[in-house]
Amino acid sequence: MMANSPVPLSQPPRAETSSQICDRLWRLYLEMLRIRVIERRIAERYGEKEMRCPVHLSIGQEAVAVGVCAHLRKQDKVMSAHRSHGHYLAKGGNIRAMLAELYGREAGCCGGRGGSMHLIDREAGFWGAVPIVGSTMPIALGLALADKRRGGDELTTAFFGEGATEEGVFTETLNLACVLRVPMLFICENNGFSVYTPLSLRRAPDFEFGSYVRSHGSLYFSGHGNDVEEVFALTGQALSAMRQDPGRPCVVEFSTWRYYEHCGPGQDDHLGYREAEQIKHWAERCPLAVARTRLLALSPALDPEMTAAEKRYIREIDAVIENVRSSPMPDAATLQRGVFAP
Amino acid sequence: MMANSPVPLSQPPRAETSSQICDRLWRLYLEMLRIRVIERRIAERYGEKEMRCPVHLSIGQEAVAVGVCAHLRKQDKVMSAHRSHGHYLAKGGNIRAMLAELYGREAGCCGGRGGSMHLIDREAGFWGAVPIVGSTMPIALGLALADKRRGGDELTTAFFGEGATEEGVFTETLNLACVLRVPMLFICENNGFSVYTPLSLRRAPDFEFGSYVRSHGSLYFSGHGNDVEEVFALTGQALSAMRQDPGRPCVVEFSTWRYYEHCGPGQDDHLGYREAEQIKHWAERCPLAVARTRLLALSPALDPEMTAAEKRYIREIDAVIENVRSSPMPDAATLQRGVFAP
Amino acid sequence: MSDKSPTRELTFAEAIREGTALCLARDPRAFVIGLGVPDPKGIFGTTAELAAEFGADRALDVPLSENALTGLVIGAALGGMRPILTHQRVDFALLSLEQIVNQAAKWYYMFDGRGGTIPIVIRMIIGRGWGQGPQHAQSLSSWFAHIPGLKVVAPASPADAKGLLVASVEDDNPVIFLEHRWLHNMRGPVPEGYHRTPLGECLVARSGSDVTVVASSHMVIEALRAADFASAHAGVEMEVVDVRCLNPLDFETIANSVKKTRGLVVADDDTRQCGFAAEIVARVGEAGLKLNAPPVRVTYPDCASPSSSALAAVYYPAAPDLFLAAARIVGRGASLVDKFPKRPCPVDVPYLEFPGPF
Amino acid sequence: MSDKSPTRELTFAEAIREGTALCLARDPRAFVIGLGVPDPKGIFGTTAELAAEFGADRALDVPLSENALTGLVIGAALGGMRPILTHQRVDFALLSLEQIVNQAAKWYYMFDGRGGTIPIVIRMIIGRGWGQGPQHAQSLSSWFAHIPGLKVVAPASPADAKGLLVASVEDDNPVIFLEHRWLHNMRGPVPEGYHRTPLGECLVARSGSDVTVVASSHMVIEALRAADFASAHAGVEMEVVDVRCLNPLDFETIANSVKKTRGLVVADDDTRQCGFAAEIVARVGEAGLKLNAPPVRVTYPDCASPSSSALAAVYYPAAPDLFLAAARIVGRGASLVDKFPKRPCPVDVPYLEFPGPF
Ligand SMILES: Cc1ncc(C[n+]2csc(CCOP(=O)(O)OP(=O)(O)O)c2C)c(N)n1
Ligand SMILES: Cc1ncc(C[n+]2csc(CCOP(=O)(O)OP(=O)(O)O)c2C)c(N)n1
Ligand SMILES: [Mg+2]
Ligand SMILES: [Mg+2]
Repeated sequence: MMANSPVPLSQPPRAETSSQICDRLWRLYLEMLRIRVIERRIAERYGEKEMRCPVHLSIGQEAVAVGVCAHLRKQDKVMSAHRSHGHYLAKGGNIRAMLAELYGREAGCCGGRGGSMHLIDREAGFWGAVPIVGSTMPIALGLALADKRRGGDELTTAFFGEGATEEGVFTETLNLACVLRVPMLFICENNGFSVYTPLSLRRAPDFEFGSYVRSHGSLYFSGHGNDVEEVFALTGQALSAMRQDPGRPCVVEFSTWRYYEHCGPGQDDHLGYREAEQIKHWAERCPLAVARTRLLALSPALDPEMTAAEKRYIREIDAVIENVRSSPMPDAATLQRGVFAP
Repeated sequence: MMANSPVPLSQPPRAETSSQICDRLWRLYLEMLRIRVIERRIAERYGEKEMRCPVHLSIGQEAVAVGVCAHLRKQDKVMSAHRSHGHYLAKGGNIRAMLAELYGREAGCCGGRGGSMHLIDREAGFWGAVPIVGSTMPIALGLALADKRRGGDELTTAFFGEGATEEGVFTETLNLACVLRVPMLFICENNGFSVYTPLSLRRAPDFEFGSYVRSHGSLYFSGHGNDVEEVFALTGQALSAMRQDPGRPCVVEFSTWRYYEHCGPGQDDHLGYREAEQIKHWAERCPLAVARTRLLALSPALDPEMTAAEKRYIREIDAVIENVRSSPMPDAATLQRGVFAP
Repeated sequence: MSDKSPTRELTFAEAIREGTALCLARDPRAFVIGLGVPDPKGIFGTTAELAAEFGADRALDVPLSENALTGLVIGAALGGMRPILTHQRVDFALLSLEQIVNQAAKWYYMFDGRGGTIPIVIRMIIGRGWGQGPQHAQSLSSWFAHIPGLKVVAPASPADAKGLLVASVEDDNPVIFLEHRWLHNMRGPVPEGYHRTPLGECLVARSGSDVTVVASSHMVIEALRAADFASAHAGVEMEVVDVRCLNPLDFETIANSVKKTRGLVVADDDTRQCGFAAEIVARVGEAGLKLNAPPVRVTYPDCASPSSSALAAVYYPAAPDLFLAAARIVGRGASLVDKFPKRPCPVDVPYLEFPGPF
Repeated sequence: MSDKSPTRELTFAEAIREGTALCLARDPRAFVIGLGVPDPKGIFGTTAELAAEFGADRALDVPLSENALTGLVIGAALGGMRPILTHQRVDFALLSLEQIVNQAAKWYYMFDGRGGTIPIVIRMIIGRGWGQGPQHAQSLSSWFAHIPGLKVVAPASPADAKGLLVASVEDDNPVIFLEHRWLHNMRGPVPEGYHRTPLGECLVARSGSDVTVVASSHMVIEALRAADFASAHAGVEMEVVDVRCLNPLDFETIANSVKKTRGLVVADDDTRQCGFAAEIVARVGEAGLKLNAPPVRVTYPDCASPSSSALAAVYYPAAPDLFLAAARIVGRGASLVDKFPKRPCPVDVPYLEFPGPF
C-alpha cells in the first residue's frame, strides 16, 4: 500500500541529499508526484465508466495542496470543496477510501454516498469537502471556533477557489472570523476560472483582493502557487504572522492553473475559452517540472529516483484500484441508514 | 394637504433670503422639519393602537434622506428598507398613502397589506421598501441595469443601514454593479447599531469600510450625516465623481444616530445599550438643530417662520391622520386579489 | 426528569429561557448565538440575562450574516459544541437554507456517519402579530419537514417548550425549533428541573370520540378552544392531537385517533398548497383509514400574510373555523358557529395587552 | 402559434434553446443570465450560441452570486426587462430563496399591484444522473409549489419544454422552470415557430380507464413506460396525467381522471414527506372522490440522494414501481412486475450514451 500521509517535515533530513533545502524539496516533490500519478490514473480510467460520479481533477494545482499541508500536523483540520483530491491526499487522507468512493463502493470514505465531491477522512484531519461553492468556509470557521474554545492549538484551514470569494458567504465568514477572533487559515487557489468563466467577467478590472481581505481586519499574503517552495515559504510566513498576532485569521492567495477540464477526465483547451498565451505561460510552469528542474540542479543523482518513485506510485495506485474494484458495492438495504444520527 | 414632494432645488431662490446658501438650507431645513413633525406625530399617536404594525422611526436621521433626495429628480429611483419613512417622504412619496398604510387602510400605498415596512410610491420615484435587511440592494441594482440598458439617464439610489453591509448580499451586489458597470448610488446610514447590537460586536476594530468598498472597484465617500449641508455637498461630489467616471457605482457612508428605539414609538436610552457619552454627543448634533442654528445665524428673521412652518406641518399631518382614520379598511373580499398578476 | 411542582406556571418564553439555562448549566459545550441574544429584550425574554448568568461567550450577539452564521454553528457542532442558533423570524432564515438543507440536514447521512453528527438547534420564530405583514409572519414548517435529516419541533405549551427544547439540545441531529410568536406570553404549568419531552411523539391534548383535529404550535390552542365549545354547546367531542414534532412524525398516534373518530380536520398555521396539512391528509388516505366524511384542511389561504387587521381577520383561521369544520364532518352543530364567543381582543393580537410592535 | 411540421424532432435541450431564441428575437426586453450561459457547453446546450446570435448582453455570464443575482433580475424585471435566470442545479438556488420567496413571489401581492409585476423565469435543473450525489440531485418542487405567487412549471416533453418556456417568459409572474437532467437529451416532436403552451393546464398524456397516474417532469416518462407495459401485458389501462404546471394547479383534469378510474397513483421525483405528491393525494381526499383502493405515492425514500449506482438503483423509483402500484390498486397483474423489461442501460444514467460527468 502507498503511504497515506504526507511525509512530515519534522523528520530528520534524508541521508541521500546533502542540504536541508534539497531534502525538503525532494519530499514536497514526491508528494506532488504521488498526487499527480493518482489523478492521472483516475483520468485514464474514467472512460471505463466505473467511476460513476463527477471528478474535478487538481492536476496542475498540486503545489498549493502539498506546500500548505506540509505545515500541518495530523490533528490540524482541513476542509475543501469540489476540487479536493489534492487537499485530501496531501493531508494524509486514506487513498483506498478515496478511490473506493469514486468507484461507489462500500469501502468508500462516504460508503459510496458522496462520490468524488464528498471526500472525508477525519482521522487524517480532513474534515470534509462538499461541492456547494463556498459552503465549507463557515463550517471550517466553526470547527476552528470550537478548537479555540476548547483551548486547543489545532489550526483549521479551508481550501477554496477564487470563485468562492464571489459568494457573500466569504465576506460573512471572514468578518465573523475577525469579529470573534478565530485564527483560521483560508487558502484561495486562484486558477483564473470558474468553470469556463474567466475572472474578467466576475471581477472589475481594478478589483483588489488583498485590500478586500485586509479591510475586514484579516491578514493577507499572496504568491505563486505553482512553485511548491514558494507555497511552503509563504505559508510559513503566514503562520508566523498569525502566531505574532493571535486571534487574526489569514487569507493566502495562490495563483495557479488547472490543466484539465473543470470537471471530467479530459483536457479542453480546444474549446477556446482560455487564451493560447495563458495556456503556454502555465504549461511552462508545471509545478512538478519546476520542482524537478530545481531538484536536478541541486542533485542530479535524483533523476533515477524520480523515475523509480513514479513507477512505484503507479504500481501502488493500480493496486489500490484493483483492490477497490473487487470490493463490494454498498448493500442496498443500508440505503436509509443514518438519515438521523442515533 | 401638505406638499408631497421635496422642494426641488431648481426653484428660484426665495425672496426673503438674501444668499443662495441660506435659501437652500432653508428649504432643506423645511423638508427635514416636515419629516420630523410627521414621525413625531406617528410616535405620539402610536399608543392609540390604531397603527397596528411595526414602525421604525428615522427621527434623527432626516438629514441623510433630505440631503440626498434633494439631488434627485422625480424620475430618479429610490429603494429603501425597514426604516424608510424619511426616504419615502424626502423623495416625494404621498403622505396620505403612507399614513393610510400605517393605519391599515384601503387607501394605503399597499392597500394595507404591507404596513410601515412596505412603503411604495412609484409615481414619486420611490420603488419600494421591504424589511428584510439588505434585500433591496440587488433589486435596486436591477432597476438601474434596466435603465442603463434602455439608455435612460435615471439614477437609482438604495438607502440602507450599516447593518445591511454585513450581509453577503452587499458585496455580491456591489461586485455585480462594478462588473456590469452599473452606475448606482448606495447610501449607507451608519447609526452605529443594528437593533441593540453595537458595531463593536459586528466589525473588527480595524475594519475599514472605505477600503472594503473601494476594493470592489467602486467609488466611496463618507461624511457627517447629521449636517444636511454636508450631506448635500457630499452627495453632489459623489454624483459628479460618478459622472466623471461613467459606469462606476458609488457608496456614500453617513454617520448618524437614531433618537428613538429601533422599532416602536418610544425612546429607550434607559435600557443602557448605548453609552451616555455617545447619547450626549449625538443629542448635541440633532440635524434640525444644527441647521436651525446655522440658518438663524444667517438670517435671524427666519425664527418666526420656523415656528409657523412647524405649526403648519402639524396641522397638515393631523388633517391627514383624521382623513385617514375615517377612510375605509380594505374589503375582506379582496384578500386573495393579486396573488398572481393577470 | 423531576416533577416537583407541576402546578407552577411560566410563560412559554420563560419556559424556553429556563430550558436553555438548564442546558447551558449542564453542558459546557452548549451556547446560544444569534442576533439579539444578549440584548435587553433577549428575544422576547427567551434569552434574557443568559449572558449575565453564563458569560458573554455562552450567549453571543453577532453581525447580520445568517448564512455564514449557520455554517459556523454547523462547524462548531462538528467540533464538539452544542450550539443553539436563534432567528428572530423564520423569514430571515431563508438566507441560510443552503447551509441548513445541503449541509446540516445531510451531513451525517452523506458521509455515512463518518462526517460526525451536527447537534444544533435552530430556533425560528414563526407566525403573526401586530400587522407584521408579508415578510415577517411566515411559517414554512412544511419546508423543513420535507427535508430528510432535519428534526422539526413545534411546541404548543410552555411545558413542551421547555421539554422539547431540552430534548432538542440533547439530540445529535439538527433540530428546527419553531416558536409561534403568539405563544411566547401564554402561561401554563411547567415542570421544574431538567425536564425533557422526547422528540417524535404526538400528544393527545384532549380526547374525544367524534372527530380528530391534528394541529401543531399555536393551532393547538385554537383547536382546544374549538373543542371546549363543541363539547359544551354542540355535544361534539373533538379529539385534539398536538403533533409537537413534525419530523420524525408519530403517525401512529394520529392514525389511532382517526381510527376511533373516523373524522379528520387538520389545522395548520401555514398556507395550504404542499403544506404540512397535506402530508397528514395524504398519510391517512394512503393508510386506507375509513372516514365518515372527507377530511378537511384548515389553513391560511394561498396568499401572503397581509398587515392590515381587516385582512388579518379573514386570513387567519381560528377556533370557530375548526369548530365549523368538525361540526360539518360530524354532521351536527354547524349552525352553532354563530354562537361562538367573540374574541376578547382584536384579531391581530393574541390577547388584549399584547405589547407589539413585534 | 404555428404547427408547420409537427413531426420535426428536437431534444428537450434544443427545444428550450429554440424557445429561448424565439423569445429573445421577439422581445428586446428578454435576456438570459446565469453562470455558464454563454460558455462552450451552454447549460447542456440550452443556451448554446445565444450570445453569438443575440449579443453578449442578451446572454450573460456572471460571478458566483446566486443571491444578489436573483435580486438583480427581480429589479430588472421591475424596470421593464424580462430576464431568464438559469441555475445549473436547483441546489445552488438555495442561496437565493430569500429573494425568490420574500421578494419575487410576494411583490405584486404585497404592494397591492402598485409594486409592479416581476416577469422573471428562473430555470433550475433538478434530478440525478451519473452519481451527482446528495447536493446535486434534489428536486424541491414542493417547496416552490408551496409559495403563493410563484408559478411552477415542470415540462416532460420537448414540445412542452419549448411551449412552456415561451409561455413562462410571456407570463407577468415569477416562474420557476424545473428541468430534470434526464430529459435534456430526449427527443420528441416540437412545433416550429413561436409556440406557446399555456401555464396551468394538465395534459392527459395517455388515457386509460383503470387507474390514474399523476406525474410531472421525468416521472411522466416512467409512467408512460409503465402504462405501455401494463396495457400490453396485464390488460391494465393506466391513465397518465402530466401535471406540467404545479402552481397554479389544474386539479380539475386530475379530478376528472380519478372520477373515471377510481384509482390514484402519484409519482413524484422527490422525497416523500410534505412533497408535491401529498398535495395531490390530499386534494383527492378532500374532494371526496371515491377510490376503489387507497391512493399510493411513489416517491424517493426520505433520505438524501446517494451517489453510488448500487444505492441509486434502490433510491429512484421507476416504471416497474409505478406499474406495481397501479396493478395492486387495480387488483390484477402485480406478479407480472418480474417480467418488466430490464433497463437497457445502468440505473444511474437515462440512456447508454449519457455523457456525464454532469
Ligand atoms: C453555490 C454554487 N454555485 C455554482 C456551483 C457550480 N460550480 C461548481 S464548481 C464551480 C467553479 C468554482 O470556481 P472556483 O471556486 O474558482 O474553483 P475551481 O473550480 O476553479 O477550482 C461552479 C460555478 C456550485 N457548485 N455551487
Ligand atoms: C435578514 C434580516 N435579518 C435580521 C433582521 C432583523 N432586523 C430588522 S432591522 C435590523 C437592524 C438593521 O440594522 P441597520 O441595517 O444598521 O439599520 P438600522 O435599523 O440601524 O437603521 C435587524 C437586525 C431582518 N429584518 N432581516
Ligand atoms: Mg477557479
Ligand atoms: Mg444601523
